[in-house]
Amino acid sequence: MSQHVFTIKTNLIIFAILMVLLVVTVGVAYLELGVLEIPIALTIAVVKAVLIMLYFMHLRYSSRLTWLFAGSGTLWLLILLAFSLSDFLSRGWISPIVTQEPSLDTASAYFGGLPDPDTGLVLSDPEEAHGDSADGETSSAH
Amino acid sequence: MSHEPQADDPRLVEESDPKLGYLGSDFSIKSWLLTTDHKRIALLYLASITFFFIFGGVAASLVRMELMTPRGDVFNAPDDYNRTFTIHGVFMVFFFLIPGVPAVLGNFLLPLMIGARDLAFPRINLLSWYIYMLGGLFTMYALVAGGVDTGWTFYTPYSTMFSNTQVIAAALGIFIVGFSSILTALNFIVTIHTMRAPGMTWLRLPLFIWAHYATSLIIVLGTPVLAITIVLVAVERVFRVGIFDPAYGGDPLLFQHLFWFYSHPAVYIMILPSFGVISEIVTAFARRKIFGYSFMAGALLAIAVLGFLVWGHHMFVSSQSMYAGLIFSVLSFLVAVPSGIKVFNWTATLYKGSVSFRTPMLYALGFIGLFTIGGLTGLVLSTMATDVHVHDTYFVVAHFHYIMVGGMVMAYLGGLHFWWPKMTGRMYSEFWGALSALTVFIGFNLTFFPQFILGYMGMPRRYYEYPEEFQVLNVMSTAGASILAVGYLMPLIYLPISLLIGKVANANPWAAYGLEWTTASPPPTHNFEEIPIVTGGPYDYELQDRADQQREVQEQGIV
Amino acid sequence: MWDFPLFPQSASTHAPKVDAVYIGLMIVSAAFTLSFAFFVLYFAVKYRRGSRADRSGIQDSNPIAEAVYITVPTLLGIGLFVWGALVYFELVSPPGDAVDIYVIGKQWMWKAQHPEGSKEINELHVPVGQPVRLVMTSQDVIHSFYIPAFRVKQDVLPGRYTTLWFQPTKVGRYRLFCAEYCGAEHSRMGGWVTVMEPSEYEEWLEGSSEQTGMAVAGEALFRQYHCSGCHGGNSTVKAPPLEGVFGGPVPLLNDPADPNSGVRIIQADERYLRDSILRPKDEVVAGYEPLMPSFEGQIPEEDMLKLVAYIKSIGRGRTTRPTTDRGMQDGEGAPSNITEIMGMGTGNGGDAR
Amino acid sequence: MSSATAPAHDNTFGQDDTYLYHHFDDLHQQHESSSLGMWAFLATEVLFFGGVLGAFAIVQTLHAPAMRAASHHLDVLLGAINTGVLLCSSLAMALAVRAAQLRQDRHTVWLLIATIVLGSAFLGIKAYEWIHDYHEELVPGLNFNQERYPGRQILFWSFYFTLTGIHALHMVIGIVIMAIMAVLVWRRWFTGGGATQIEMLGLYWHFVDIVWVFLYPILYLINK
Repeated sequence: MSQHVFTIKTNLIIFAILMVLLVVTVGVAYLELGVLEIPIALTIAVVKAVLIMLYFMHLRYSSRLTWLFAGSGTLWLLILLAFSLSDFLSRGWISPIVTQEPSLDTASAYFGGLPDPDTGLVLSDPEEAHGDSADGETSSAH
Repeated sequence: MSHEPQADDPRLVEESDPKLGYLGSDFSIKSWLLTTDHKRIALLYLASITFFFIFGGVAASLVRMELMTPRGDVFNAPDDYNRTFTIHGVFMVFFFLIPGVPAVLGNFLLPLMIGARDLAFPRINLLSWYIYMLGGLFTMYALVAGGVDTGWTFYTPYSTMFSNTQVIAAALGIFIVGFSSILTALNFIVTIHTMRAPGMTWLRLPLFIWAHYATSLIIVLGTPVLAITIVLVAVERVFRVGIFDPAYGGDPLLFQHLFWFYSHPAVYIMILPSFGVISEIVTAFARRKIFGYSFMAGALLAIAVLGFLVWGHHMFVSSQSMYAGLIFSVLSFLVAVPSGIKVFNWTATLYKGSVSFRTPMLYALGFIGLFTIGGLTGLVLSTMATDVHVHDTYFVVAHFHYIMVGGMVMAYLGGLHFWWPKMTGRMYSEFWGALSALTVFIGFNLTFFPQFILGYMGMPRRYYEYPEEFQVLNVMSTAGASILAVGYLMPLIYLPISLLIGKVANANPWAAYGLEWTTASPPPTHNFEEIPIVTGGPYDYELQDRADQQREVQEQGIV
Repeated sequence: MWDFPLFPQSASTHAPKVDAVYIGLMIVSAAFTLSFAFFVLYFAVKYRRGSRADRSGIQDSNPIAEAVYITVPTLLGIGLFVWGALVYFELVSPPGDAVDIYVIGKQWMWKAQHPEGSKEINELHVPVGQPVRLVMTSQDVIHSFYIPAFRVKQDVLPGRYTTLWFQPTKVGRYRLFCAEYCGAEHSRMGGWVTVMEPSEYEEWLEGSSEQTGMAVAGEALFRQYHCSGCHGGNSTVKAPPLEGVFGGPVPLLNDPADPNSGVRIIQADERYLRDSILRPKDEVVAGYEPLMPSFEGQIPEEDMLKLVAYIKSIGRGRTTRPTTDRGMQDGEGAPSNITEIMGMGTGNGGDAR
Repeated sequence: MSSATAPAHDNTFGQDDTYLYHHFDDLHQQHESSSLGMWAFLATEVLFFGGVLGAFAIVQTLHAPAMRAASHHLDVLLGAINTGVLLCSSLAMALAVRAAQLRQDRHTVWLLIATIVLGSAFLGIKAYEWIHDYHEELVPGLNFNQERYPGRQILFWSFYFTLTGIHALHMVIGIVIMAIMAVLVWRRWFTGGGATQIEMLGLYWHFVDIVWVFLYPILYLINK
């Protein structure tokens, strides 16, 4: 942890870059990029975060140990996300070993159907409804 | 190199009675309640942790009494029984097991062992104790105001929608006590990094310090997730916002993922400090260097990291997808390997040592045996096929009690006896110590081994009433519990008595090797007259024995 | 004297495989535990302080021994994992010809329905040798359908179907438990799984299904006459829930008009059901106001029979067994409705929201 | 000491009589400890926000259409302005830390006040958004209108209010501490000009800014 004192000029440059990145990320959001939207938005956010950490939070001239402390939080967050998503995403895959899927109609007849709240989902503007009908909205049991 | 002392520098405060060290510097209540001396804060923690341990223990004995008979008779309604086992769970886990060794032994010994005068942030250390007591009061309020009947796991949707007990008050209490352990862990990490004595490099640190470093990593990286999960439960319970409520599209498993992300590493928070204590005791009473020091330190860090990747084995039968289950099952097997290394190295340390059987060593040997059984039965729970059968049965209860009571509590008592002369300047009575160790060992095995059998027979946990065929094993378990209770009461009696009539202990009663034994006992408020310069590695008992022999030779004048 | 069992019965095709994995794990554990215990005690005694054992050539670290001790447990672990996973694949993959039985977990009772229509509470009758798959969901909190003798367990979550399958191999009666903590009477939420010979099972099926046939028609009428409007699950009107009423004691106000007049207990039988439908104001359940309109002359006789059959089917016992012998000692299995009524809605959370 | 190589000259901070606590060996070790302590605390804060963000990421991946439908009611422009305001307050904070290091106490106080003003501006805009959402019957638990916004949209709003609520709470705590620090520096309470204390407060404030840097795209932009 050194006591490097940044000049006002450096601070202002960093601030300018951050404001530019803000405008960029808002602009990108208005373009209809579909699947690419999330990765781009997140990378811009990461770049802004790293800039703030390096210059405003004096990581730039700090000991490697401080770097480790700074990075460990995000790394553990990724562990939480990765393993939880490994469960939620792979839940839908019908395991090749299960030979017979439960007959959903009799099951829902008996149980009175699962409370899948999204069935009544009315999208305000129809034009982006295209992406959603394919999403298997009605399959109640997953 | 040391700055000229400032106004509040304790070196200027002359001790009223040098023999009493930090205990004698000031006898007023204010000096205890506003102390920033890590040794006094350790004793404050010792008192409050013992209180909560007794409170949880009474709940445990009520549960065991209830389970003596298949029908409910101690409690006239199942609700009271559910509240009692929740008290036992919450108080033992959050108020005894997690702060246990770090807050009492860690707080007292960490600065002494690395040759520092105090922890990095003394005032935050005191704040951590006050937050701990505040959390305790909130949880006590929750019990007085109606109790909690969700179990210490607070599973949704029962805890958020169907339980009409004081879930929010208890959740607030746990939320607060979480910050107390975060602050202690933060203090330990920074102290170990920045305040080691000159010459004390990382590979010369005693394993007690390594253990607390690994534990602090887990606490810092795990506890906040529990804090946010508790906040989400409270928000869901008050505002019905649907995060965990399937009617609005939420998912009850989301809670289980967030909860177990902290709560499995929490069991390593409970056991890692005990590894440190056992390494210290085994080397001291076998008078040998630890076998495979770097492997032992590496194993501690491996457990700390791998501990975060295995939480899914709590959810094999909770409709978690099979693929995630396979990943968690493999990793649960791998996390057992470092623990195996540690037990292997402790056993190898005894080889060619000169072993003496004082009370701390009896507790340590008991620990090695019981922890091995506890660890290996964990494999039954990480194998998916058998976990389907034994999940949420008494097999699980027996497994984690073997690790917690057989492991952590034995190590806690062993450590307490080992460093009692250093903390109080008095020796405990060896006879009563050995007797209590034996009683605890026998009582423990009689209590929890039958539960393994009950578990595989299929008796579910948290049952107020159970079928008749399980009764005989339950009666054995309750009998064992009464012996265990006696075993725990003994130290509660003879340790305080030793303060009055115990033999006065010198600086190093066990002729053990370590910086904490180089200073007086009880140590002065500023720990060391001069900050020691460390030259050799830890546990250098050959050096120590040669030095003892030379001193004997000089004393008797034998050439 | 030794009358208590130490090992669970093995009554399904899963049991021997799971037991084999369990025994394998126990052998490995015992091997490690005993060897450690032996070496610890042997070293402790041989090298006790003051003994003249040879202590030369002390090694402080032996990387080869450590490496061996890392690889052997890891390989052993991977082997046991693979074995466990293979048995687990069988646990989760029902064969093609499995019969589906639908199970609902509700706060403190299991309700099962066979495809042929017969319904059961806290009971499950299955033929021996026939693979059975249970398709389950929960109405309120997470429960867990657990049959120790079959070595099967599966959590039952609200808002989701979970499945579990087994193929019974031995005739007999085995215990059924709820393994996931679900509230006050979690320990009473259990019962029996009865495995019968196929012929006996067919007999049992007729006995219960014709009754259930009428009961199913009765359920439709229950909605048609708007009974479900008040007595249904999520109705806002304060009307006594009918689950578990038939066959159990019911507290009636001595004087229907005055709520705090004394209470008398009667047995809810067909007569009581008919009268409370036709002339509800004559007998009012304690804790409720006489709001129910009279259906005198509006319900034809055969509809009345179906309605009563339906109310009986959700009664305390099951349709075929005489109501007294539920095959359980008192305090086991689902509580009688009395606890809910006597509780007068003291707020056991699960009531209609 | 961990960094034995660090230059041993004492007055790197431009302070002469900085207060050295008895248990530290020198100023460098004392400063290193405070900084590491703060970074460790920020790691816990990352995981504290991370828990909710992780849950929201899971719900977003599983129920993307509902989340998209729900997030249309957010005003992207207002969010952008808010992010700009917060970046300005971050700049002001960075300059305040610089001034504190150079012992220009008057500048430090003024810059801290500027940060407080910008922070409060952010909270003001946030409060305006919340009130607007309240009138749109979008607040789960209070008046969320399930008919008007059917399906899992309530999940988006419950995460939105939880995340922004906790973030706003952290902002309030930051502003309160900043006010106290400003007064202390102004009345020369810190013997050493309070450089370390202001710097730690700066770390906390920049962290809260980074959280918003992530929250803004995740809540407002991804589902645009």
